[in-house]
Amino acid sequence: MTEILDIALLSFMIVLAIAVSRMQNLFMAAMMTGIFSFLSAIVFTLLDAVDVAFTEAAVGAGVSTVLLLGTLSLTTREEKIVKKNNALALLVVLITGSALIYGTLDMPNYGDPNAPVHQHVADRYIEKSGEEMGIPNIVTSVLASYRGYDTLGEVTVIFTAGIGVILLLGHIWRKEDEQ
Amino acid sequence: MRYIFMSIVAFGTWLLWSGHYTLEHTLVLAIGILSCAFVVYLAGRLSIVDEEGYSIHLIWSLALYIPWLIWAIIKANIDVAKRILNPRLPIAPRIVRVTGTQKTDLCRVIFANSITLTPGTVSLDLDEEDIVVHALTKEAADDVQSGDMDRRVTTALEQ
Amino acid sequence: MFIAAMIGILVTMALALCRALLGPTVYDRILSVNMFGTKTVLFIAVLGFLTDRPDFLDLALIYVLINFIGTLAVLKFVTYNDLGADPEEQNRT
Amino acid sequence: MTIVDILSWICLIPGCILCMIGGLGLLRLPDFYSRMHGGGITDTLGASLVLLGLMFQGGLTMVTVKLVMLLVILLLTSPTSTHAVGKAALTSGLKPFLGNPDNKGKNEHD
Repeated sequence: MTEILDIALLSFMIVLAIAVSRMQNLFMAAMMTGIFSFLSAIVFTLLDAVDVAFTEAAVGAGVSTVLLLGTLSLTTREEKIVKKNNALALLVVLITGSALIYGTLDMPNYGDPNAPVHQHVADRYIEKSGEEMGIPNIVTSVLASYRGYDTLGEVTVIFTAGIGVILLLGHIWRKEDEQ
Repeated sequence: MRYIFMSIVAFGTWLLWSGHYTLEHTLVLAIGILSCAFVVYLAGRLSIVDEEGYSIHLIWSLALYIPWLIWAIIKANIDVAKRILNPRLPIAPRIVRVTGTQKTDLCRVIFANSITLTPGTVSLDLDEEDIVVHALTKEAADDVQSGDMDRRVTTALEQ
Repeated sequence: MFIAAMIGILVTMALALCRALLGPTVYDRILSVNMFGTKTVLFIAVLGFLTDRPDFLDLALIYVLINFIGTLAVLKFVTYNDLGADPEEQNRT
Repeated sequence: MTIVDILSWICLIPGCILCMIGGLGLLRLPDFYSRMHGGGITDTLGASLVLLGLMFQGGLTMVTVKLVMLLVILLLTSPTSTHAVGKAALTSGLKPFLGNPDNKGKNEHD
């Protein structure tokens, strides 16, 4: 039954993606990407990846729309029309896409109990994390404790990126203040 | 006083959502209390903790007003839905001014929000005395200009 | 039962999407994006019941708030062309 | 089929139909200001009925509490954002469509 929903949502996403790429007005394109991430969050929910859907909602629909708008206020709202032959770019995209699709052929089916993911440490996390951590959400305890060093690395990367953005944008703001 | 009230509300909400009612997981509870305190501190720095956020006295009067509002919303919904479905029923969009007799800002906002919540009328702008309303039909405009809703908000909430 | 509700919401989403793609003015599009967000919330709420696990309602709650704040941020950008603008200041000058 | 199921049906189906009518209104109505009313239908009665129908299914549990919160937040925020869109359009100078002849001279705002 959920196949119908999947097909409907994915066709919405295709329509939106084409619209975004054809659109000259960048502001509209930013709004459309907002809808796009709403849709992809629903698809994540359908795939049972609720935590990813949370992140997609907060980052994709919330923060990145605001960041795109902030960028737009520093530049123009209209796309510059470039008349160029893009055959090479299309070729590259097609090759990359087909390589990715070829890669999915090796992947185990969705929800397959014999998939490597379900054979490794997942059982232990599910059985023990409740008594070991005392946190109801298993994903939280995996991220914050079992894979704590991994998360620390990710946080460091994001922190560095944040500092970079502040340095880049803060420079512009300082200039405006001095004027 | 307001801060205490706000902390209690924040912690109550946290308890409700987290589902940790017992003292079993002290760490999680402590983190909850800390985050509530942080939220209250931030709200204090933003200076958004004012009289309007602390209007418990309105709850009883709202209980009188809301059923009438729901009935008005249902009626207006059916009317607008009929007009969308049947092209022969005329729509006559117009902009009118409505005078609100409320004194406090909060009640004016409640009045304007009630206008918007009723389909067929949308409040576009507020100034010191009037509310600019866009109405979909003549009937909706007459209805909101007759001052019925205005009277109800004023008598229910400002006594 | 829930699948009927789901299809209804999907049709509404498609209609809102049409308006967002057609919409002559910026405000039409913002309105339909906002409505699309509301329908997403309903969709997730119904989806939880369809799959028999209504624990996902937290997600819907977050969506309502993000949708609201997102709409306001977009409107502020459209009106003042700057997210850091202070409306009071704009009125004074 | 219990009585609760019937109650859910009674709420869910009209809710969905109202949502679709509102979406149709969003497409069919002539100008931006009228379209706001179409969006208003789906946000108020449509969404409320759908959530109410789900509440009957949820029963007296945490789920219903969350649904009630969802409904309250939705009803508080949706008029605010509709008003904000309308006000932004008005300040930007978007002229409303006032097509009917009996409207002439009554447009007090101009």
